Amino acid sequence: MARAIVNVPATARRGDVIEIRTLIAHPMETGYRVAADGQRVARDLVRRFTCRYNGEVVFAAELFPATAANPYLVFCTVAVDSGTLAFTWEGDRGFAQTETVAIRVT
Amino acid sequence: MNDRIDPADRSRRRLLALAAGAGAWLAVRPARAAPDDLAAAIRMYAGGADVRGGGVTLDVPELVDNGNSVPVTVDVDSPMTAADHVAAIAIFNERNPERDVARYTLGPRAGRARVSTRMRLATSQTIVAVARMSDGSYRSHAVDVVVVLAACIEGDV
Amino acid sequence: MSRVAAGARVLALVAATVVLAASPACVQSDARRPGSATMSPQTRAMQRDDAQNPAMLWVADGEALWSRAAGPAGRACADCHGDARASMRGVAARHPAYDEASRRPVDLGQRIAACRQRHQQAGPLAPESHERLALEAYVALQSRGMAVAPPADPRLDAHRERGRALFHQRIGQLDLACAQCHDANAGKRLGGSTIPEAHPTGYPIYRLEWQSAGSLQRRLRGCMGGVRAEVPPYDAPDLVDLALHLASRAAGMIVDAPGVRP
Amino acid sequence: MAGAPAFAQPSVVPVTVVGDAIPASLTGVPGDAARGRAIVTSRRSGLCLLCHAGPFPEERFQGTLGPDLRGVGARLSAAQLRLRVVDGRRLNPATTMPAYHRVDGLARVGNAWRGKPLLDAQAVEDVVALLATLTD
Repeated sequence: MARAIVNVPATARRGDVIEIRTLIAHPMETGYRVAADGQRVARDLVRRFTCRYNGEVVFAAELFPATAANPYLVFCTVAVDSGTLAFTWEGDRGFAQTETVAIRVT
Repeated sequence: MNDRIDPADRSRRRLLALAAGAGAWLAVRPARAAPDDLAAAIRMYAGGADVRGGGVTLDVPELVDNGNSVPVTVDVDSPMTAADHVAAIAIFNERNPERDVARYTLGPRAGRARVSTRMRLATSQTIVAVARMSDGSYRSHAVDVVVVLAACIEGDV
Repeated sequence: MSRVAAGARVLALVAATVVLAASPACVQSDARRPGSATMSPQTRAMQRDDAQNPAMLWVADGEALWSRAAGPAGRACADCHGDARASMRGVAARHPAYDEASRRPVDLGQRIAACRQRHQQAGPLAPESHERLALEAYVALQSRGMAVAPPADPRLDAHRERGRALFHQRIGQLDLACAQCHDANAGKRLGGSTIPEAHPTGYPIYRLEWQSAGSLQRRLRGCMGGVRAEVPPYDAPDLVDLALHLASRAAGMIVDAPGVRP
Repeated sequence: MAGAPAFAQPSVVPVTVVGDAIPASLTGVPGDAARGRAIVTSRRSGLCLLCHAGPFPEERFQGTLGPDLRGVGARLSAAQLRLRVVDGRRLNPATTMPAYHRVDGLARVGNAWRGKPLLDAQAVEDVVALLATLTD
């Protein structure tokens, strides 16, 4: 049950810098952890995050094991046009999730 | 800024952390001369270019409750125009198993060169934020963080 | 207990909403401090701001599960209970509570699991399972800002008293009672950590140490293991009785679920 | 408590309490203060600094539940320290401090720990030796 919570202002004025906050459920298993049975727990990470604004990439991130579980990421973008912001998380074991949020720019 | 901890103290406390099962997520790599690793990782990221201080603010608590989730914010002074902007921000650490924490790609569309996330810290150590500017120059800011070890009187079962 | 007090409790049972906070033993107005008061500003901010609070991921799943039909009955929580924002308001503040069917006190997670089996005929929701924690977090959120209000149900009294005794019993190789740390030494430092007063106002919590949400039962078991005592299995009466005592200690304090703790 | 009879338990050494002290070494082997220091500062074995502060700069995070160990070697004799480590409850039944060398009178001890004292006899002697050096 992969979940994400994305906070984007529903409306903005053209040219405003808006703050986007994202949270996604993911263990960010480092690959360094040893389970109770002595076995190394296999690495399972979100590797890449991308934010597209009406299709154009406006922000991207590469994540490593030192990013905390349930990755939280806050960044900014300029409100240019009404449309959609699409957020994609991709990672190990075929992990891929996309959330889209509408924004109205006046 | 918090006081410096001497390296022997740090590696000892790292071992204690491992022994206590605090930060058990790392557990594998032995303590070593980590500051050199950190410098090398930053040199590689900057492709050998000079990395100067100033213009970057790494905001991270100097004393953290728990190393599993440490809030960090990197803020870079920049007009964020097409001609003059921050192209990328990276966060590095000194004493986790790997030097990288995250690498961000941004540009004038960001409007503001600020990124927040939460990171893991195996033990007390130095964190460095590096910004790559659109003119190919690099700036950085380092902060020392003290991690409170989980009190091991409480086990998890 | 005096006859007057006993009478008051029967009335309270009828009213079903009168809280123990009304009894003198629990009016401790109010030097009590919630766990969040001893956390770093960063961890407090993580709890206060839903956009930062990782437990909201569980809440989001709980909200989805609330209206998802489950089991052969094909029923969802919402089919009986409607909008949780109204029907579940205050429910977490009143748990643990007496369960007629099992004739025992149950905590909120157990109540949800039992409801799911009895009314939805769905498979069991195991303790600490993602679904149980998600639903518990979603229901607990509906009591946010309300006062902890343990039911004045005389059928709970013996259990609550047993919980109180367990709280004060020295256990384990370290020979420590809950009360020794969380009553007598709360606010002092155990290694680098400030000892909280053990008020369960925020459960289920997202614990940085766990990197996950977890229940009060998990937290209690952690402490028991820590003093090198026998650790009761999940849903054991000891854990629920302790939770009853903790709720009465915290009566009148404000529910801040889902909490974030180091 | 003077002249209290020796008490014997399978995995602990019988001790004789005299006044507020245990005058006799538990093992007859002198304690090693360096080993004692390792035990006191360990979060696994001694656990001491979870509750006590003391002159141990290598452990930054020290507790405040018990008295500061600084100067404890000047305040108390080795014999007095020995009883406080072995079983402080004989002096103060309400003390928070665990009995480090006692296995009876405990409730609900976990399987892995049952019948085992927190510290064996020689470890107690090592800790006493270390504490006795803390005279400043």
